[in-house]
Amino acid sequence: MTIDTQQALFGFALRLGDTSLVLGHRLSEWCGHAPELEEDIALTNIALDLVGHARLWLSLAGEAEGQGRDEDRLAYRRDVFDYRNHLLVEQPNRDFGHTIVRQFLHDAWAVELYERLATSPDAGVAGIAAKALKEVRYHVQHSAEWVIRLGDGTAVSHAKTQEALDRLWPYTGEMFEADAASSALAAAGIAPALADLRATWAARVADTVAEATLTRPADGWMHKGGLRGEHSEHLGYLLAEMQFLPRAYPDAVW
Amino acid sequence: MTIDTQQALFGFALRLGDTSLVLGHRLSEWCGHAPELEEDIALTNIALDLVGHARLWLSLAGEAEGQGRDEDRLAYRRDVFDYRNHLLVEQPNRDFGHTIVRQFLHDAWAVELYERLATSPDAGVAGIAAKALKEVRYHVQHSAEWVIRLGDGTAVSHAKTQEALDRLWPYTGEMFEADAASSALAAAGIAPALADLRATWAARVADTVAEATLTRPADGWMHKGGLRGEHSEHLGYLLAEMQFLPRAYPDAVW
Amino acid sequence: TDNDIRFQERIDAEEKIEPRDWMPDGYRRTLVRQIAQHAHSEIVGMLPEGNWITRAPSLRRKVALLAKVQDEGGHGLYLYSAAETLGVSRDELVEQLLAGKAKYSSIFNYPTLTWADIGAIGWLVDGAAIMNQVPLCRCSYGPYARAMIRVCREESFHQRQGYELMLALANGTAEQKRMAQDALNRWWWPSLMMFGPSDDQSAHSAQNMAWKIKRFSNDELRQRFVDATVPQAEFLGLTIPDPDLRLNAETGHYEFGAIDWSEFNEILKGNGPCNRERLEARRKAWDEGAWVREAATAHAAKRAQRHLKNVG
Amino acid sequence: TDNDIRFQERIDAEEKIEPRDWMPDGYRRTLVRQIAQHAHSEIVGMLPEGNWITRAPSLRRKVALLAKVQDEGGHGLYLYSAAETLGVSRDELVEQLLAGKAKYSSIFNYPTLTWADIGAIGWLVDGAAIMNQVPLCRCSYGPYARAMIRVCREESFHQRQGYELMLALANGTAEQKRMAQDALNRWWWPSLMMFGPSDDQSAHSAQNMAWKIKRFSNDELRQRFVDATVPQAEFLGLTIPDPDLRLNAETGHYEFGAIDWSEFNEILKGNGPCNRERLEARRKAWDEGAWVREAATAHAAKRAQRHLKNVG
Repeated sequence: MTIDTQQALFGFALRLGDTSLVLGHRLSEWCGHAPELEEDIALTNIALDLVGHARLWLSLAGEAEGQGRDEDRLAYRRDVFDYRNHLLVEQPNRDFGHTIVRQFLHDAWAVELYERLATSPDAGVAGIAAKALKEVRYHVQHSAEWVIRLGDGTAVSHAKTQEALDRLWPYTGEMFEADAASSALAAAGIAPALADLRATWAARVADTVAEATLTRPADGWMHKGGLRGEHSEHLGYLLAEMQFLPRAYPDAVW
Repeated sequence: MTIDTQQALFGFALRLGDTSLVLGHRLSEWCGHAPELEEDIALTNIALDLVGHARLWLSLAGEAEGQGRDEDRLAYRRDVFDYRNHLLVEQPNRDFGHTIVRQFLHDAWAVELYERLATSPDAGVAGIAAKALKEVRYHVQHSAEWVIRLGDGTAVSHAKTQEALDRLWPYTGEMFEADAASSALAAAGIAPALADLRATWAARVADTVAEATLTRPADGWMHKGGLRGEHSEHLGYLLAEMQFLPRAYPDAVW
Repeated sequence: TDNDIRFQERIDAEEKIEPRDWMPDGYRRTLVRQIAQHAHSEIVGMLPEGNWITRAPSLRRKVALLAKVQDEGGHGLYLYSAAETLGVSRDELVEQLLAGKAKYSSIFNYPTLTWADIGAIGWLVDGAAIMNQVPLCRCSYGPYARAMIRVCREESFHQRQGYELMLALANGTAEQKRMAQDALNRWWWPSLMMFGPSDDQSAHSAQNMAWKIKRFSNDELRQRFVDATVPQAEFLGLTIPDPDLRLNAETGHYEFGAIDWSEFNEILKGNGPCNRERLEARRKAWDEGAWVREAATAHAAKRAQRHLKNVG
Repeated sequence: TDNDIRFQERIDAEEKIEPRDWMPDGYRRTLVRQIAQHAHSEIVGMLPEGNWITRAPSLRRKVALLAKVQDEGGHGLYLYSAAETLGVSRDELVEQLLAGKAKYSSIFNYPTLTWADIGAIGWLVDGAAIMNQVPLCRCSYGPYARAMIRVCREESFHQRQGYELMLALANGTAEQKRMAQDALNRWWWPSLMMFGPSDDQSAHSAQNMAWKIKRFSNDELRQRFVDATVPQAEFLGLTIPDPDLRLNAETGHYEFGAIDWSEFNEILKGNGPCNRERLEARRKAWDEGAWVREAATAHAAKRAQRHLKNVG
């Protein structure tokens, strides 16, 4: 399937916007409930950044689509099968270890992607990426430090973190999976081929995991589906909660 | 405030319908997750009965109101401040002990109420109550037996059940609280004065609690608000989940 | 041995084998495995459908779904009881399930993503289950055959209900029709896989046929299912996601495309979308319920003690 | 004592007291209690607002609410730090909170039931807090006064944001306006109670005035709040739920009805709608976070050890 650049921009921005939004939502669930006050503030801050990135990507998606859908229309009026986020980010928080590992696996990918997108010839894409890059660099530093602290902390924290890593690893393949949109943008030189991010991502992950005294899981079978709207059972509940007000009061402006 | 009988019927049926629906929803959250298979089936069965009662009451409410709202319109298109259920039944499941104690405190009330409503001169009310009574008699037997089993089981189960009883007790006052609707129906001889149910309710509860070797909490300050739509923070999440589909697809018939 | 010969004669004469009758170890083992797997499937199968009870779009549909999932729990009960007649306890079987040592139907490792999946499960998954199960009503082992009669009666009610749900969606708004088609797209191939590998790949078949535990081959049952289901899809106005599907006018059967068994095999290895969630949910229920079961046991013992004292 | 006299002279001269300065025990105790209570209020206050982050009705509102709740966590941090300058540790204070021995503002024991509550909290609760807190920017104890300057700057931003949110609702659909009025109905009286009992019921007031920990009486501040807020409600087109409310043309102040202190006293006793939930949420976060804090401590120790080894 070939698609034109505007369609590709729409699909790609939706993927990034949805992924940021859903991950931001998951982090925001920690607000008021984190293990210590500094971390409560940090997680809320990262959630804030991610929702901010979602706004930019979804606005860009709406423009590329050209059907008059704005960020809120896209965020609040699509059901699960139209969401294009990676399955990784919709996984539930479980404990702080799962939250941090999920975050690190994502952040390490986001920083690689945004570094490349920041030099995209598409001004819209480059602008968002350059803005987000500064924040994402802080995110990956924060989550990597915690992976190390938890992995190389106590026996309990080591075990919990290894379990989280094993559990979430099969969700990492999707971040490098090409779809029609990302392939078209890669062909047009607007975005990198996602497969090309894998080597540097893997190296960063390997370094951090080693420093954390954890064992990197073997690659193998990977979950798929987010890119074609086939999500886990978790996303429906997340959207029911997130979208309640705009759905219940369709005529309201907030 | 005096209201006419139709208005009173609307308010009273709404209170009973919402209370049944919300409690049925909470029980249904156990489906597939109960401590043993027999109990999984029993809780699901009771949930089914309660949702069934909700359908009858909400249909009656819609007729009494005379504005064309049917059971689904009432169940799915009202936000928290229009829900009239008792706060007791919206309390989260927590553990099986809380679920059973919540159920018993409600069932012991429902059986007293339905026994009286079954002889109401209002044929609609009497018909629903007579049908529900058979089921509610089974419910209270089931929940009372479990209260006894858990209270007079192990030290652990005793402690958990006492804790649940202490925690939920302040939510029992509302079941006997008169509002404009219940007062008007009592004055018209259609329903009992709710305060009159208290003595037999309290006697049944005292018996079961004693047999369960538990301590009946002292009466004291009681939670209020459900009857005027001032709920706990739990109900909003419950409704967001329950109402998702009709809100997201407002034109659909299912 | 003589026993074996007499046993096979009884089977051939369509006599029912009962719990106290002599039976070959292999027969007993096969039945325990199959009945347990079937019971586990009912219990695990409560989860994907239970996932939509709190979100059913009307109270009528909510009540129907509650009743259906309750029935599945009931089927689990009969089937565990049937297995117990073969000398194994329910707790043992449950432990095998929770330890990941026992199988259950792979179909329940797929997620239910929209309301239409509830319809698709009723129509396709229950439909396929019935094709498999109706012949089991004539299974040589009496308790299993009798349990299956009851199960099949309820399942066919569920199947009709699922179809009716799909019909409402297919006749509904464009969004509802899209939901229905999407569900069919996701559940079609997994439903075909429910009949198991092709006959030439399938071990034990011949022996199970001889023992009349199995009466039709996997491929025969699969073909029956396709033949029954394709016209139903047409009536719904939905498209079966198989470009190779066509009616063979000579045979009267629908020919269908090649099944991708690699997905099925991955799920068997534990790599399905929900394998982990399903077992975790069952384990959590079991572990968090331990204090409740212990309380019930302790209370029953106290009560028996008091009773003895009173009558003694 | 001479110390006491010199201390009071410094206070009277509007000098700031700093951590290493001599101070009366009562002054220290009062400040620790007040600052801790204030810090706890910020932390517990994250919960009712945090309750709507996942349900904020637009992404813009979601981001603003996240930022606001994050600010509250930040205020908690400054305030715990200010308390620590008086020789008490944050962990001690947190333990008092979790043990139910320390107070926090009763206002946070009310639930947030609709989105309008987020507006009402910003407008009314933050508005009342600012009335209380602005004078604290001139508190005699330096670290507290400096923390309050920063807190007040952010709070007044929050207050404007809350008012703007209410304005959007008040100018919105009939349902939104109803939501706004409903929130005002529920938050009005509790906001008035935030200023504490009437002056004639209030212990310690005179001493705290003399120490310049407190600069205005509860009733004075409450009156200021009412005077500032009533015209805002009028601008919103909302009705203050007080039939006795009227402008006294002579004094220029709004007179208002009698406050029902029995509700306030019940909440102080632990009988508010959410007392139990709030403390439970904090305890759960603390208990479930224990392994994380232990890991961080253990890791820091290992790191220090390695560092010593490398440089040693």
